[in-house]
Amino acid sequence: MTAAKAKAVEAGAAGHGAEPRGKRTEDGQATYLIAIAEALWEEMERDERVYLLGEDIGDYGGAFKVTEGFLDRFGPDRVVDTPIAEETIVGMSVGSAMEGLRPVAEFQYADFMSSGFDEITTVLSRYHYRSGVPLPVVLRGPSGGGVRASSFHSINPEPWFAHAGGIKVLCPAFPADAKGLLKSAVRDDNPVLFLEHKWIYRRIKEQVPEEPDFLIPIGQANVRREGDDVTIVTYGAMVHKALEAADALAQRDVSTEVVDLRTVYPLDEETVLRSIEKTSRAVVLSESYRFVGIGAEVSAVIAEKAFEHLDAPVVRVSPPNLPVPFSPTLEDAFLPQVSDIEAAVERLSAW
Amino acid sequence: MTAAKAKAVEAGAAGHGAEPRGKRTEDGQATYLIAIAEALWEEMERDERVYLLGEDIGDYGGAFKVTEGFLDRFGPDRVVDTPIAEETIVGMSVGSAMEGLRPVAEFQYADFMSSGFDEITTVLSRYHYRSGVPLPVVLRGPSGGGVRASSFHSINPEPWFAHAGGIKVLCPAFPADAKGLLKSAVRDDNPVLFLEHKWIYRRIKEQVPEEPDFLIPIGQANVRREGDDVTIVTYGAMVHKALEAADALAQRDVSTEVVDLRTVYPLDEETVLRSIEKTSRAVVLSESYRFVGIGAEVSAVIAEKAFEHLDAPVVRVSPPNLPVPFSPTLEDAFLPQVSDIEAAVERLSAW
Amino acid sequence: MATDVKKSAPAGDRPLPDERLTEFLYLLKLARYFDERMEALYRQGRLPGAIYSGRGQEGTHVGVASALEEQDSLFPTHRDLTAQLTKGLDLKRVMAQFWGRIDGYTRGRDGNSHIGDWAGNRTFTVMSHLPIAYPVAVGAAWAYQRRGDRRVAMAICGDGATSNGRWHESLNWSAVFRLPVVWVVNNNGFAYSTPNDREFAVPTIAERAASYGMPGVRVDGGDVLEVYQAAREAVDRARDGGGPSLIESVSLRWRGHAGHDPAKYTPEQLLEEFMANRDPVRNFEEYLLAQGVVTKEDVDEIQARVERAFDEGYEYALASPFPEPGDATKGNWVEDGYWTSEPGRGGGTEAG
Amino acid sequence: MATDVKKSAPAGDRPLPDERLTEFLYLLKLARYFDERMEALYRQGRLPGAIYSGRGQEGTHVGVASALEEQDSLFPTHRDLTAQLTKGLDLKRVMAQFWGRIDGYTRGRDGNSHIGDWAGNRTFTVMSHLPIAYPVAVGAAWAYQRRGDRRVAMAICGDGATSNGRWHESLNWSAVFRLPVVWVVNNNGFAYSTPNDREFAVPTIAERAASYGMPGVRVDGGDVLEVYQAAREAVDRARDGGGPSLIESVSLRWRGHAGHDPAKYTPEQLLEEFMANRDPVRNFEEYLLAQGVVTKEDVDEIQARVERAFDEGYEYALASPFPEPGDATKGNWVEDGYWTSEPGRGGGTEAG
Ligand SMILES: Cc1ncc(C[n+]2csc(CCOP(=O)(O)OP(=O)(O)O)c2C)c(N)n1
Ligand SMILES: Cc1ncc(C[n+]2csc(CCOP(=O)(O)OP(=O)(O)O)c2C)c(N)n1
Ligand SMILES: [Mg+2]
Ligand SMILES: [Mg+2]
Repeated sequence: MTAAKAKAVEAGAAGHGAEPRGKRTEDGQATYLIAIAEALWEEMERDERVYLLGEDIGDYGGAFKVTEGFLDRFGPDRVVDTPIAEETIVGMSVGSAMEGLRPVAEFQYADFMSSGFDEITTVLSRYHYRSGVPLPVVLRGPSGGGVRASSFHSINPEPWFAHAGGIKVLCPAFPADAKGLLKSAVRDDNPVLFLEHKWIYRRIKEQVPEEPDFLIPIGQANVRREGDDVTIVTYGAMVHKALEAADALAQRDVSTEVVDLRTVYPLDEETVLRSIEKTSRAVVLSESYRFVGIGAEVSAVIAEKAFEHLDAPVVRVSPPNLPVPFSPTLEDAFLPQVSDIEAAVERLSAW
Repeated sequence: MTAAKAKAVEAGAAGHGAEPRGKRTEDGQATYLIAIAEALWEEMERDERVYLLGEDIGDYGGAFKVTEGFLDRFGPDRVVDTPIAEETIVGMSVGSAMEGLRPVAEFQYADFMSSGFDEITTVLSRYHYRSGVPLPVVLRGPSGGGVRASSFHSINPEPWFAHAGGIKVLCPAFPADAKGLLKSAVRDDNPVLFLEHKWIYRRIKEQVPEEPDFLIPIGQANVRREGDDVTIVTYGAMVHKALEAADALAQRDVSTEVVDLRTVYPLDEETVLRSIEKTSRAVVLSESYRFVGIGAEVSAVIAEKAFEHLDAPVVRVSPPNLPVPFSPTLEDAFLPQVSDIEAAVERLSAW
Repeated sequence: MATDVKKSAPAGDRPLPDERLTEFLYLLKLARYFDERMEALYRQGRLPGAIYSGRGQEGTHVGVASALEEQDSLFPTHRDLTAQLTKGLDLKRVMAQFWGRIDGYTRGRDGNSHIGDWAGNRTFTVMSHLPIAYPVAVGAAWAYQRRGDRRVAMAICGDGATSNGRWHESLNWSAVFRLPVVWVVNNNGFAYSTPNDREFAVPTIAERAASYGMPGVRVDGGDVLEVYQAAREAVDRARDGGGPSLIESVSLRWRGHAGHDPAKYTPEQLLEEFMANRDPVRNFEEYLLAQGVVTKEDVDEIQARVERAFDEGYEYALASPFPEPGDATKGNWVEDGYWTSEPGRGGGTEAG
Repeated sequence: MATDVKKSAPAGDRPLPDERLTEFLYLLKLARYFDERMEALYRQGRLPGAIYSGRGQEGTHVGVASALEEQDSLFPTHRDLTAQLTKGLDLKRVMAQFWGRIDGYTRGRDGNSHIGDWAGNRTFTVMSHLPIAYPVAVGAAWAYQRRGDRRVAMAICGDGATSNGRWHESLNWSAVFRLPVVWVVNNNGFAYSTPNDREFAVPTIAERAASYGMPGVRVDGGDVLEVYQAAREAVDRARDGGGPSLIESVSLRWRGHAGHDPAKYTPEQLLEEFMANRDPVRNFEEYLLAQGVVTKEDVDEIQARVERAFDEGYEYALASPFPEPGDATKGNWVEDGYWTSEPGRGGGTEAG
């Protein structure tokens, strides 16, 4: 990509969805953004109980243009622009789900999920366990940093919501996984939080199935790259950094396995543990904060259940628990970089 | 305690603070509840910038009677009854701290911190890093279960707030620690979350120092019981269960060390690691949820930094990420019991 | 606060068939008796958990909930058990809930008035956080509107809860979408120990309706018929597409916030005035007697029915087993089938 | 929406000394020029991050912030940079912030209008979440009241932010405590793409003041003096212990929500009408010329000052180094001293 193009894309990724969502390429490749839109479109075509709500998702098509064109096709009863009231966006979702609808609520940024936190963690997450009433609610929104969007447009909230316990949490890294998981989420009878990493939106393209029933099961990790020496367990945008690091490491004869969790809650412990049994070394990589983060959980699981197989410490690579800084020098220092990942893997492979 | 007495105390612990706060015994012993009240009283006497705000803390003295008598002594300018608006309780604390005051906000239950979550994690936690403005704010409230108070009066929110990154999080287990840590919290120039386990309030008594400058430093764990075979790392009410288990285990010649974290963020890794170096075996015990909980972090730290010394897996004992159930049979099954702790320790000591 | 409401004498010609009126009386007396007996058991240490007395507010609760049809939904708070009973909860199962038993509506997972029966009678399972069910009522009402269901959602909260942001978001949103919802505020004078004037700086909550673009009315919670008529009007308007309404029903919380609270902060004279002149149960009983709708004997018979119902509920509750410990982790995900199968009943009856 | 506000002709005899009026003009023209130049740089890909144009709303921003004294505090949102400049932010450091440089007010930690300078001029460092600074303003105002400081807090948010619960909590709380605070709503007709009538179902936001028990007024954001006078009144009242007020200042957001947004949803005719008749900058310039407060030459001179200031700011910003990567983890806890010591300046000027 030329620098100019990069800038444009970066702007796009930072939420400046001026450009339309775009289309599949001739040969059927779709961006993550397109794949997500297709998942929503297909599920709305399939089941008229499914509807969308969120801020500026109708005529405007959403801050990132995910729902561009949806209003024309599905009408204002199924594509609902809402006031800036996140607690009530969640409450509206819960109440309508109790009455048999299947809401998919967009948060303009995942950062603003904190503004609906109480309805998410107190009502949505706990209601079924106490009442037996199913709540087929999907909450979705753009998360993650690396796009120079600073503290309030870069958060990775999955640790907070995975801790809540009553909500499945999905963090796909690839267009096909995003499409298949989102379709599964809409069909799931439980609450699901679907986080779309905005760095990926327009950057990653691949072949994406078009069968209306193409689904990726919730709760299944995926070994993205096979390797023998060290396992990197990760998810979201960091999967791409891990693969980049693995390529570089291969040059230096370090064989790295990359496990993409895809679903962070419930966690696919089995796939993770199977990989560690093979490599005996684990780097746990996340873009979410280190302290009490998803990486802490994965490390704890490995330390408890794969202890016999470990030949080296379980190393976490993750950012400090600080606001995501704006300045490029700071954000680059803050986020795990490919070189950090390589260093961690090499340290373990040398153990 | 007689069964009747137990019931009464349990009611008290469940927030039914009918009984007055009570006084020290002749020989100077104080309950956790009294110790906390003393800390607030002394700090308010010491520094007139310190003030209290919260629901029903004035004339009524607070749901648990922590602030009983404070209104008479310090007046309505320093003991402020607030509307039921947790976002604004936090905002009020932040704004007044920016203007040089030192607010201590009571949440009627720590459960309702989720209702102020956005102001806590977005404003309070992130403001200093972005602006350099100190925010000497203490948020305090009763947390924890085991008192038959069910889902909305039993939560342990420390993992959520420890993850936020800009707030120190304290969870004392003993009256003296509670007093010394709360006094340190009020004197700290950073935001501090102080969680008072309601099961402990009226149950645990001990000698508590009366020197006005008695402080327990934030960020220091404490080895509550020395042992050689297995380390239990824990905090809050579970410390008492751990000590009970350790006594029982001693009968069976298992020597258990109990590390009381006291502060969960920032974590005193050094004290934890020193203990593991000695025992080579770790049980990580928490009342907060297992998945992405404080226990996950402690396990991850041990797995990464004490790997060389470990002779056995790092085992977590903690409840599932579910609403705390009301029925005694369910709550007892939900919460870690002494027998669960003994079993985990024995499993490791036999490793 | 409340005293400024003039007591409107009940309408001469009766607004409802006598059976309905007699049913109101039964519910009012049931609520009162239940409240008194449960408090006694609580004081004796024979009732676990908490109780939030609705005494003095029975007119509000019976009045608003009686305006709903079976298919309408109710979103109450901790204080509104009487409204839930009016909407159709079974007292036996309610009491099993209080004692943490498997036959309670939450299968022992929650206690006291944290109860509901969505499938059975469209009552939302109460949560503590205030007023956390208000935004949920928005969603139910929106579903009715979208499907043209001619159904109505009603949410209740207290005077103190109106200070919370969720209250505003919900009223505002419901007005923007003209949703079929009725917002009820049970103004019982206090939020725990906090009087109205420390919660808001306007004389009434009802007047806030205008700032959302909806009708608002303030009624006397001591007069179940006045409450009922206002609620009926609001429910009918909502059903006919007229959008949301706000009802402030004024009474006094006769007892403490919860069982433990002596409520020393309640001005004695105020309490006496309310108990003497604005007792919704006695007022309505006298009205029905005066109207000749019931005789003294009928009233005694109703009271007897009430006490039988309570005693049966109590027996039923204590005979119901506690949940099985092994079930504690079930029923979080729909797919495990816990809620669609018979629960384990092996928890015994003596636990705790 | 906004069009129903009649344009009130500026007062014949001038409400302020000519220097103040000339200063208003400078600020208005600076805001307009800054807004246009920054947008151009953004389009050329020469400006990182985001820009939230305040064009068309300069009258609101200069008017309300000018009513504050130095010791008063301002709690703005993303859209209110002009108000922050009016309160005293240094354009040079503002621009360094936009380019992520160490000399920006947040030392490169945040970008665009997420800015403030508490120690310097009592402006709160803006956060995105709406309207998250409102509750914080409550706290500052409470501190002034408690100390008898005769200081005032002012918070600004947009029309859309009024739908959020925090808005209600803050207004209600401030009324209960009669706090010295002025609540400003910059009603620019849209919340991103959402028009007023999808955010609330009442004709004006100002009328909501009554439901909190405070005065509310709606003014024409196209007339900086009308805004100033209303703000001045509210600030004086607050300072004198008269409690909070609400000011709704009506204008139109001339540009998109942020730099990327073509704002196709804005009705062309509405935009034309506002640009033609309700341009706060041109209107005020013409007024000052008509009043003989300034001459054509003065205006050109002011414009030249504005352009100089911008060019100096731009140069200063690009010459300022990026923060040192190693400092990324500093300044979270007060005790590490990062904020009380000179920051590292070793980040170079070419990063990103
Ligand atoms: C968000 C939140 N904060 C605090 C509480 C604790 N609390 C429970 S009831 C209550 C008082 C409620 O007063 P009101 O709304 O008037 O209802 P009432 O109890 O009088 O019926 C409080 C503060 C809560 N349940 N939720
Ligand atoms: C709680 C919250 N939800 C969503 C957003 C995303 N967002 C940023 S600005 C904006 C529109 C704000 O409209 P308005 O309040 O009218 O202010 P304006 O931008 O028009 O000045 C939205 C929805 C946010 N910042 N905060
Ligand atoms: Mg009340
Ligand atoms: Mg606006």
